[in-house]
Amino acid sequence: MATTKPKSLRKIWGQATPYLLILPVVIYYAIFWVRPVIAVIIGSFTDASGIFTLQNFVMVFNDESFFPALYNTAIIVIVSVTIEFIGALFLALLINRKFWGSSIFLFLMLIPMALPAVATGAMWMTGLTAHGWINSLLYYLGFLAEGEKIYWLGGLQQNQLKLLALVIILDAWQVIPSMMIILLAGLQNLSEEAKEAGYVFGGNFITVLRKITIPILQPTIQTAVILRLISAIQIWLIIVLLLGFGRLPVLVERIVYYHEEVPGLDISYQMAAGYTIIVSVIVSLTALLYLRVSGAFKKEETV
Amino acid sequence: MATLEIKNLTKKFGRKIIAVDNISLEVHDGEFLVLLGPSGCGKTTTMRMIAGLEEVTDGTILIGDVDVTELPPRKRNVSMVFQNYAIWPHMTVYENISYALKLKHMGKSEIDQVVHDVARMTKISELLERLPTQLSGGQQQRVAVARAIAVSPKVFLMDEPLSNLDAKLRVSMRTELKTIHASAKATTVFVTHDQSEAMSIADRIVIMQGGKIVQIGSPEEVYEKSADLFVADFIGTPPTNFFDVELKKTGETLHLVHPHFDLSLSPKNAALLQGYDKDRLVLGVRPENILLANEQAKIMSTTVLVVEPQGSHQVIAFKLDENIIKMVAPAQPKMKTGTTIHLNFKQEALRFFDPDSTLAIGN
Amino acid sequence: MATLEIKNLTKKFGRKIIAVDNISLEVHDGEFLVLLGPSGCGKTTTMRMIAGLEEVTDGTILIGDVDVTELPPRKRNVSMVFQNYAIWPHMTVYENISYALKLKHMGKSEIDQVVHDVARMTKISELLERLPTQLSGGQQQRVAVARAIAVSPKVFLMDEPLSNLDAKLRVSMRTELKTIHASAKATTVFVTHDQSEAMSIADRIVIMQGGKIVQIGSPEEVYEKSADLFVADFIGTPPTNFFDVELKKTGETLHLVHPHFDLSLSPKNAALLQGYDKDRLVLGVRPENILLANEQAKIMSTTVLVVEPQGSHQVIAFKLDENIIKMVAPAQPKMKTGTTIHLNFKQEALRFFDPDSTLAIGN
Amino acid sequence: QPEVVTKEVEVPVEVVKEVEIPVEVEVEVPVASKTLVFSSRLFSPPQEQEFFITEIIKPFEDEHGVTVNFQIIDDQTLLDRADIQQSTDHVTTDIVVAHNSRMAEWIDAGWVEDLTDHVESWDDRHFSEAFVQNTNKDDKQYFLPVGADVYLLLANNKALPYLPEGVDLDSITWEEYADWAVAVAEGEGEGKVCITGIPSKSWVYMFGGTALSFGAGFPDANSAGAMDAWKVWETIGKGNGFVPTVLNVDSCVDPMMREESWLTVFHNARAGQVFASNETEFTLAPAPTGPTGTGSIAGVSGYAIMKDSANYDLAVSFLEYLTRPEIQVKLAKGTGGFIPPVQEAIDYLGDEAIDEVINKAVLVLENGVVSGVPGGDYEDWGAVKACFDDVFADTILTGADVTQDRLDEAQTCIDDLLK
Amino acid sequence: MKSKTNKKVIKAAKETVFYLFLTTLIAGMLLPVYFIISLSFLSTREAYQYPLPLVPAIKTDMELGYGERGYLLSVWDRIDKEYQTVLDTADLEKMEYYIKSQLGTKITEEELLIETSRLENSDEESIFFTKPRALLNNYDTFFTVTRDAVPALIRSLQIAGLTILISLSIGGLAGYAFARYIFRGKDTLRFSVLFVRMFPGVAIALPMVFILAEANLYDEPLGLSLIYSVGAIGLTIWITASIFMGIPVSLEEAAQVFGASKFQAFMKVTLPLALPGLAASAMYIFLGAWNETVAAIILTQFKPTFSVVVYQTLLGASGQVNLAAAGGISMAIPAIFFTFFLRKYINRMWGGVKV
Ligand SMILES: Nc1ncnc2c1ncn2[C@@H]1O[C@H](COP(=O)(O)OP(=O)(O)OP(=O)(O)O)[C@@H](O)[C@H]1O
Ligand SMILES: Nc1ncnc2c1ncn2[C@@H]1O[C@H](COP(=O)(O)OP(=O)(O)OP(=O)(O)O)[C@@H](O)[C@H]1O
Ligand SMILES: [Mg+2]
Ligand SMILES: [Mg+2]
Repeated sequence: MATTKPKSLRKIWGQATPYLLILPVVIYYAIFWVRPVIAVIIGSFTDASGIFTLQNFVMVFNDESFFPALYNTAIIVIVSVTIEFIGALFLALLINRKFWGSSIFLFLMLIPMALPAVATGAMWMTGLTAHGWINSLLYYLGFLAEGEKIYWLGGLQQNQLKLLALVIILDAWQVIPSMMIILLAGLQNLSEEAKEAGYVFGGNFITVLRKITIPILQPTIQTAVILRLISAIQIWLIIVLLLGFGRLPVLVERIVYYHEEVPGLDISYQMAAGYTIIVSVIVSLTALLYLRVSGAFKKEETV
Repeated sequence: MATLEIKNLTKKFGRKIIAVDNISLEVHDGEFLVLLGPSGCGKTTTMRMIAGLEEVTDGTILIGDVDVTELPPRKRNVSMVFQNYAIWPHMTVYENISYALKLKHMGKSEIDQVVHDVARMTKISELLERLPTQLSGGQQQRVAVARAIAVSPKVFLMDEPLSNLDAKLRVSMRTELKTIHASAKATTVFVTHDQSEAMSIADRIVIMQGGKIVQIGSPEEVYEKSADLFVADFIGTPPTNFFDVELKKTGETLHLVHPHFDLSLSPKNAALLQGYDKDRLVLGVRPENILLANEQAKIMSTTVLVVEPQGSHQVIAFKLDENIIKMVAPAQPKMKTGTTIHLNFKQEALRFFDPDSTLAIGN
Repeated sequence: MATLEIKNLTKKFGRKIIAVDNISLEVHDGEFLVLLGPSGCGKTTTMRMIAGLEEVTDGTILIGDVDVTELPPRKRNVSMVFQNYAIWPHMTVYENISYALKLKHMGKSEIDQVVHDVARMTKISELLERLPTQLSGGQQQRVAVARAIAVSPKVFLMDEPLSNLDAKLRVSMRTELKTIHASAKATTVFVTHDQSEAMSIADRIVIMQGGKIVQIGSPEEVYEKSADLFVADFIGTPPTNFFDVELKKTGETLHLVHPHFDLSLSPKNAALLQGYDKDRLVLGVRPENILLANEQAKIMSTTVLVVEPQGSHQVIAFKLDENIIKMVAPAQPKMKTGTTIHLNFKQEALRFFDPDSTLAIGN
Repeated sequence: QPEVVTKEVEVPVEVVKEVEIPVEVEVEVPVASKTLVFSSRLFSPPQEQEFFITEIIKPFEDEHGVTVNFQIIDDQTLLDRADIQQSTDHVTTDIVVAHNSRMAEWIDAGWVEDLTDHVESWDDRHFSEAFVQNTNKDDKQYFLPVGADVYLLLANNKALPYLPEGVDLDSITWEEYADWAVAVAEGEGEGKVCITGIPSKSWVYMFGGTALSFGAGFPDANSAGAMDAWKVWETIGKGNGFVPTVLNVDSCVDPMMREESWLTVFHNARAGQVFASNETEFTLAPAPTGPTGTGSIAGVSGYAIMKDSANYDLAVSFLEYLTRPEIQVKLAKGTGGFIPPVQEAIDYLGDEAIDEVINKAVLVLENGVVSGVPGGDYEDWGAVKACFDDVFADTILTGADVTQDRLDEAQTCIDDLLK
Repeated sequence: MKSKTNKKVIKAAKETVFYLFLTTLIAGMLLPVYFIISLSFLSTREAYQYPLPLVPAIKTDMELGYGERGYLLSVWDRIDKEYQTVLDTADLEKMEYYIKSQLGTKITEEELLIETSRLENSDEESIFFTKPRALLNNYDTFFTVTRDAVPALIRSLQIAGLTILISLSIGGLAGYAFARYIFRGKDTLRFSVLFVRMFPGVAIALPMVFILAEANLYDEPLGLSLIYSVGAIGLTIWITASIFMGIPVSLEEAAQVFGASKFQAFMKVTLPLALPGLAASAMYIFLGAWNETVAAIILTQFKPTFSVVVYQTLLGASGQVNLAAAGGISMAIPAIFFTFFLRKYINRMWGGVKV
């Protein structure tokens, strides 16, 4: 059939449909997002007088906070995503057992997610200070003797690891629920029989979890982790809320620092732009790397 | 291999739902037992209790004389083919089969040996490196079977392993399963709601209804000597035709009187009904026992409603009042809708049921 | 009601996959046509093109002489029963049935009338207020059918509507569908991969393979005069048994020689092979055409491998070298594994195929 | 429909343009619905907000038949908001209250009106010199000072027993304060001095006050006087005098109230707030003195009218109202104890506890060495603060010596930021 | 049947342990929340005590005696178990204010007058009296100070609603495309959508706000929803895509065959079925919009959101953590309500997740 019929209108419409459906998003981003982003990108490659330069990045790399910020960010990302994943998976597995009251349990577990920053801020500030409720509670429970205190936010000694641990825990507390939701949905789609087969063929709880549940849940886990990864790299608010600027530098905190703390310097805008670009590049690379390592692309190809 | 014994097994879900109601049962060593019954009758629940996937409300399960009632699945030495196979989608066929063996700390080379053996037996040797998504339904099914036989279990459980297959594949898989069983001689419990499947592969059939066992027997027994109306209706396609008839005695002969026919019973049949004192009963006649007759031998005449040619035979449906009656006739001569036919019953194969208790009379 | 005509229909997915390959077909007014073929042969794709759910790569579709190839589904005046029913789960049965009618701006009372009519026809009158989740599989299926007939379409499409039902229900639904068709006389295209289903309900069967039509004919035609090896194998359970034989002439008689038998052909059969000049052919014998014979009439002897009692008959399998051959025998006498049996073929029913082209010889 | 009305009033140009509905505008705009938007960084504590609204704004509203929309916003956001409003010509804010360290940004951007003429026409009030210099530029008055703050010493009475022999709290020197702090630390086993430190970047002011007491300028890091000031804090640091949570203290109010810390030198309004929470538990005194007197950084905020404000005249009369001496006093007393920056206001002070706070502050103001915040001279005042914070963090906090080299380095850091 | 009862006992024990474990877990997770709630009911004085009281007091025991400046007011301290002097004043108005603001207890000047005269008339050095605590005092203060709290709350709901609408409609369309169509560049596009989230939002918050102001959306609820939607759309696309993947295409096709246009089929069939999942994803969007302050504070003047008025009230609330707590809780309650009502749809949100 060599006769090439003219493509019917219906056919053309049919092929254009997905693009038309995506068009609003593209337009929306074009209006609200692309312009400022381009401005930042341009800003990162020009000096104050608008001439092309790579100096901004050199400045960022020479910034004494850059490498600490990078390391801290890396630690936060690796540890917090791991902890949050384990915590979320644990809770999801628990709720998935569908015990009596599981729906209300689920709701209670979601509460941290719903709290506004005002509430969490007040909560941790009043909790973590030397005369705060955490120490009070420990005192009532007998873990602290009278006059004894724990300086949660690190007393005079600047112990970065301790602060990192604290930030990670507090962040996990608030973030685990949203990760749990994704994993829970995945678990509920998982065939019960696959697990049961695991038990019948000799598995105990742990082997079935490791060899069957988690591998099958892989796509869901990927979604959960990738979303979390992206936001973990961008943690800053809780840090600034608890510790102020500069005490525990992380990448995005640096951007905010140049935007809000020292906006007047010649180099402020360039530094912020430089950091911004670096962060985006790091996030994208990490995300891509994760997707590649976890095999998401491979699957896409075979399906 | 071992025997499997179930004693007074009961399973309740919550307070009200009694899924399995006090059943007892013995499966002999190497036997192929089929649990058959309509949807929801408790087959899967029974099987899951045997596997240890469902807690027992009451009763005992013995495998090879060991009480396993309280043991977790992995300690029962059973294996199972799940209804939808439950092949692990993230593992290759090889990994699927070897999972259980690894958990038994079997050596690498030994595992390899076993996997290849069962793969050969189930004809999936060339598929070992594939992922389940790359397999057709029938192939998946064979993987599930391979995985189950690889562990050489004491008891082999299969929960409707064929129900997802298309008609043709189902029939051929049936034969294959039977062949595998014949060579492995594993004590097997096979669940199905397809009576023709049950008939064709069972050593013995257990028919369940509403959580209870209605009849246990060989395929021929349950087909020819169905214990009650339910079994008679459930077993056989098309099912048994039932006629409400009146029992009349004219001299020495017993008559079954129906608006459309009046059948005088053979002495053998009449003997069966001795001792039955009600004046109504239900007559059961299997489709192949309704015979095309000539004018003289007929007990009734009717017109053909629908004909379903089946190649080797044809199913003829006709109506008596509101009831559709089906009979099986040889493929030739071909029948047409509207044709008048004359019929008779095969006396040796008639079955009688008590309309109140629904039980067969004179068994 | 209307005729449906398909001319040179082709469907490609991407560049490589040709799902439907240049098929042409005419469905008469009021006819019940079945599309039959193995999984993946293009049945669903064909049906979806008729419904307008899939774009046509090439070819034309006419419904009642109107070219609908480019029309959207809603303008084609067809209705469809989907494989998984596709009943809208958020609407009651009543709403499901009436939705299409509302879209046609039918009046309230008229809609009510129609819904109750079709509900009566499909025996779901008491279910009208239920939601689909509260229905059993069989009931859902009837809702899907009711919804499809309510719109009085010109063409009625059914894509494996019975494949999700259990064996027993499937058989009874078959009869019901056929009855509904008989009374509604809608032009119907019915897709299935279950050959026995096809046989029992079709006016004509279209057998597809690999996107092409292999044979079109009445159930008896495709069963008895299968056009090629594929059809002969696909139609009938158990399928046709095939024997590679050598064609020899001894005097006037033609012989078919096989390692296990030597069959001299009847003149009628010999006549069929006139003009066939190769010396090998494939002999096809349906299971019911392998006959138990006495010592004298036998052409070969063998021992029984497996017996599958089927109530009304029994299927006997035996082995010739590596091939399993199945035959259907009357239920009595019962056969046992290992028994020696003597066999003969029914001459009138033999089929011959060209091993190279796979086509039937002498048709 | 007050919403419709307000809009049209504020953007009079639009009203003119919309010829179709001029009548409606005329008819539907009752004078009462004029709204003056007053955005302030000052008076943020809730009880002060409450006071400002009910006691200060209310009478004005009643008198003029207008509405004053009072909003609390921090300096940076206020600037961001002004930026938006100015650059998109949607000026809806009428009056802003900014901190003096940020005033230069407002003036330089040209976002506030020159109010010199009005100020000169009001002859019943004179702004204290110490504040005028900060709110001025090129001899033009853009900001009218309000809510001035100087340092007071606030002590929890539990610290009093440690006060070195013979020290008079009302004339305590910085050295004595340092010794006191160390004594408390030794006695209690942990430091009790609170300073507003790293998180809010206020160390520069604390240190600035000390340095002024020793004759240094502000912001000096390495002059001789400054060195002396560093030594005071070095003593406290080495004696572990700081409360261990010092790095997290955003405002000393909370730790003082929680009794985590016992001693602090603190801006008077906040000191007053803590004092008021339990007058019997706290003692207030003027800030410690040095050779040149009691040094103090005068924190002050200022009212200004946004450029292109639609309610300019109303805004002017509101500012006139707010700067009246009696209102300034009422305001100062009702809001924790700021110093009224109008000289005439001092006369209106009484002799209640709150007056005592203000009086002590005024004492500091009058007798002390006071400096404003020369934020406008530097590229970024935040960066200047950071220069000081860094020294604090790596010497005093770690217990290390403050060396001249380190200070010279800091001074370079500061000077580099000079415009 | 000894073993049977045994089994029951074991089962009951197992369940008890399980629920004990759950309770511990919930207690652990929600302990901070408990404290912030408890804090919001404490009086200022109690809120700054150490150790912090575990539950709010329900009454205030006070002692009135003579002091240097006038009357000496002391309060019973639950921790130290003694009366502690807090105020020395002759000014009853001041005392009344003190008791309200610091002790979270309401007493009128008249009542104080009665107590003082009781003191004057007795020969004791001091007298004692007890008043119930005004437990909601902080909330009371909060809503008094927070101007236009109710209109702001309504506006916030409106903005959150608009944001949900915009994100779900725009994002939902794209999600639908990703779920239902195969087209060139699909994976790249899907990843790009995520890239929007990868670019630090803080860096472009202000420029985005400028764009809106230029578009005449300054001080308009719609403007804010448009800004919030930028962040929300990316995630919405992913969520809705997985929701739509979970709804069989054949349902839509059935509608088409039975006479509906593609659009009708979507509206009548797919949308109602997706609704629970969409509602759950609306929760994420709601939380984001509800809690956002940074853009809102710059972009509003006459029409602030609830988060803005809360921010304005609490900006200077040092020394009043209990008030801040009350503010935080007030803000959290609508969000928690929203979560509560949508909890059972939550597992419908990530239908067929696939990266
Ligand atoms: N987890 C459960 N909770 C409550 N009831 C259940 C549960 N599992 C099964 N049942 C009920 O127990 C009865 C028996 O179910 P079972 O699954 O054993 O039936 P079945 O014979 O396997 O049916 P099918 O042929 O449909 O698979 C049914 O009425 C079913 O509804
Ligand atoms: N959307 C599609 N994209 C690509 N290939 C497709 C698509 N739909 C069907 N095919 C391919 O087209 C061929 C015919 O498919 P179709 O669904 O028509 O088969 P079928 O005869 O209905 O099979 P079954 O009995 O399994 O339903 C198959 O090879 C299938 O893989
Ligand atoms: Mg079952
Ligand atoms: Mg199909």
